[in-house]
Amino acid sequence: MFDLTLFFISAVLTVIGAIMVITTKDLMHACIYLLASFLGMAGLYLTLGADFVAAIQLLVYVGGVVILMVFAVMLTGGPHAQKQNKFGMIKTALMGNIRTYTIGGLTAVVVLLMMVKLYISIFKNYTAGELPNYLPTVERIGKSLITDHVLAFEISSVLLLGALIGAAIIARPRKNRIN
Amino acid sequence: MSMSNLDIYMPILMLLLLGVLLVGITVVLISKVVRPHNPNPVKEQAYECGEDPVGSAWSLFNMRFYVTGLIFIIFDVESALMFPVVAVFKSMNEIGLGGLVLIELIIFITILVAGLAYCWRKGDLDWVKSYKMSEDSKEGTGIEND
Amino acid sequence: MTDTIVSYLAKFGPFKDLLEFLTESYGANGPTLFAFLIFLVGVIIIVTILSTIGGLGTYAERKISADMQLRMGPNRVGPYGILQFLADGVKMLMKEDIVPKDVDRLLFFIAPMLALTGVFGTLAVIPFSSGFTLTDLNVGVVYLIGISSLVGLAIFLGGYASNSKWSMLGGMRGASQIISYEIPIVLSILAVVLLSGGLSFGVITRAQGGWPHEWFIFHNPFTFIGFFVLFIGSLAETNRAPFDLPEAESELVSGYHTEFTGMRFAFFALAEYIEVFVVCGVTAALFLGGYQVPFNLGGDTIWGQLLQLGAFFSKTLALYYFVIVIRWTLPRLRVDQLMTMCWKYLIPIALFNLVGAGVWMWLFKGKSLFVLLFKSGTAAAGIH
Amino acid sequence: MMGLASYLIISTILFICGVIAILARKNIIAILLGLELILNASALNFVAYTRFLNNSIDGHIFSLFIIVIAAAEAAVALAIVLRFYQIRETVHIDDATQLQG
Repeated sequence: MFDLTLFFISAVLTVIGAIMVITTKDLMHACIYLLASFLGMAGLYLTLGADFVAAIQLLVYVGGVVILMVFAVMLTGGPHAQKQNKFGMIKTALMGNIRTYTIGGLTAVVVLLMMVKLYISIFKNYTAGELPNYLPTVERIGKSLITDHVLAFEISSVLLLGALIGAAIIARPRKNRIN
Repeated sequence: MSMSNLDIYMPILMLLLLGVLLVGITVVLISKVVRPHNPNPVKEQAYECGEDPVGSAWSLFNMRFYVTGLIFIIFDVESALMFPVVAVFKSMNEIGLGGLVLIELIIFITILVAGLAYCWRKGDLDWVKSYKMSEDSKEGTGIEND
Repeated sequence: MTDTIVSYLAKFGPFKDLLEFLTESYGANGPTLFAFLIFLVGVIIIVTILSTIGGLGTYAERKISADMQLRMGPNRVGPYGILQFLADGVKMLMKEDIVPKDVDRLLFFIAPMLALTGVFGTLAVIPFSSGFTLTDLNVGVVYLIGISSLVGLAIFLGGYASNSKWSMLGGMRGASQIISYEIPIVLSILAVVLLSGGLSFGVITRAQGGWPHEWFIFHNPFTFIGFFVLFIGSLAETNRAPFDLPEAESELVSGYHTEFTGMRFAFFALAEYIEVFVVCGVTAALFLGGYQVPFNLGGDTIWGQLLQLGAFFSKTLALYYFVIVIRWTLPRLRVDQLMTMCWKYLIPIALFNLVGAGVWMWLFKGKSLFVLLFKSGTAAAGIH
Repeated sequence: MMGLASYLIISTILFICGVIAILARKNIIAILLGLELILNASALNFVAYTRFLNNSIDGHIFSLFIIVIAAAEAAVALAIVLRFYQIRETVHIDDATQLQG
């Protein structure tokens, strides 16, 4: 009974958060709705029995990426950055021009077709077998990270090193530029 | 309540909702009922030690706040990856594989310590930028304060 | 397996009959309803107790700072001024809620909510005693760090939403201080998880014994240093003592919560004082043997649980007292000293501790310093 | 109700929101927000399939690495955006036409 309520609350939080991210004008509000969507995602991971992935989602996304986004919004002229570009063209968030709408429409049609095909196959031949009950996943993740996926584990540290050095060089305050 | 269903997460949801409702109700409802409400323009200006506020607050910001956040997220992600490996270390040690896990952990940490050393050497960590460090400062060291 | 307060209480008489009655009348939903009732009562009790502890924290701080400066603290309201925090609470309730003009109304409302929700979220996992932990999650430690990082975001939003340069600066400094001090905290927690072999608070506390020499603080020299790194980091995480620059009264006009009046400010202050208790509780649980009682008197009986509760609260309140005393002894750090200390001192030390704990664990099969000395001692004594 | 289809529907909605955010928003940082939504949607699918089809742990590990790499990518992308703002004084996507050729 409770898993239904947890699923419902998390799903509503995620979907409403995602929709509000694209409809709100103020950028800072968009970051906060993104935070709500990430919290909902952590709840969805819990209902899927992935307790460690939910905790990591909380740790990395809620504790890191959202704060970085908020800092970046502040660094680029605040949430009310000018709506029009250098050439004085005023563009509200959703208006866009005809080109945007055609692309949006085409994408929507393609995605819808794919979705319909996907769901037909799922509804037709997917019989929910006996679902595995919720087991703690940390030991299994830890063991397989060390034994099967050790290469991915080590390469991700090299990737993080590259990201750190690259971003540090790019984002380093320079003397003769405004910062 | 064994882990067979999701009831163990019930108090978390209750506490989070309680936090939201507590603030929501007290700030919105009780303030309508109990509080005096006589807005006047002077009272509603931002507090600036007496003078009237000048300029909007959203203009000043500094790059080093972002560099701190950047290095934070890389190390946050590193510790997120290390949590499962460290949690399994003791049981692997009992079956004799402790050395293997230790070597993997040390490789992982040294690669990222190299990143930290680079940022340290290039002056990203110090708060008061001394510009002799960054490559494109031609004339002498201009210490740019916070 | 994850045991919670519900599985503990279900072992006792009256609750067992309630459980049977509910399962008969509601069938499959019975245990869930039973768990819901127990959790609801548990949540309400823990929130009220922690709020009063938060309130008493303000009272204790004013009283301790008073007699450290040879003056009388609050002594008007109630015996020895003990009800001062209730008086403050009522005053906050009655004060007008001024919202400055062209302020971001949504974030002005959400910032205190995020701060309080972040702190309340951590209460679910704090190990008060083996039975009374609300829910001993299998990923308790990672969940706690993730949820408590909401407070850093709330501080930034508080500073940003109030549209004044001072609180903006205070909010930015507060957020960057909190996120940069989160790394030494996470690394020293990793060292403890490495020694105890599990991410849940129950496993970590059970890995330590009741006697001080069985605690993780004296387990080996690396965790000894790790304790101080965690303590310093948690001081900075809650904007306390030498690290309280974001709300520095003298410079930033009490930083990010300048424009918050009335109950909004009360929630920020309540969240801060509860978070100091939570952080001291986590430090006690990780390094000082949490609810472990010597002579393993603690057990499943009610008296055992109360003893464990007493042990946990005494260790946590001792740390709480130490945090308050530090506030009135150490001067405030400058911004660059604060950041340099974190990035150039605490993080390298914490990384060194983590690798050191791994090597110690591998070399001595996880045995603590005293076990090694004691065993070699008896072996030597045995030879004579 | 909590079947595989409902999780797929949620991740599709997230994916669509991400695509709309990338296409319709004019601020580069809003585009990065949409990108994070898309990455989240894919991570959700991996965990959903792990639960409903085979119970192997690889689904969790894959979404763990998606989260790790998405965070590193967000850090680098925001550094580039900040440098672009310093040079061009604007974060409006229409001004980033230097490489149009």
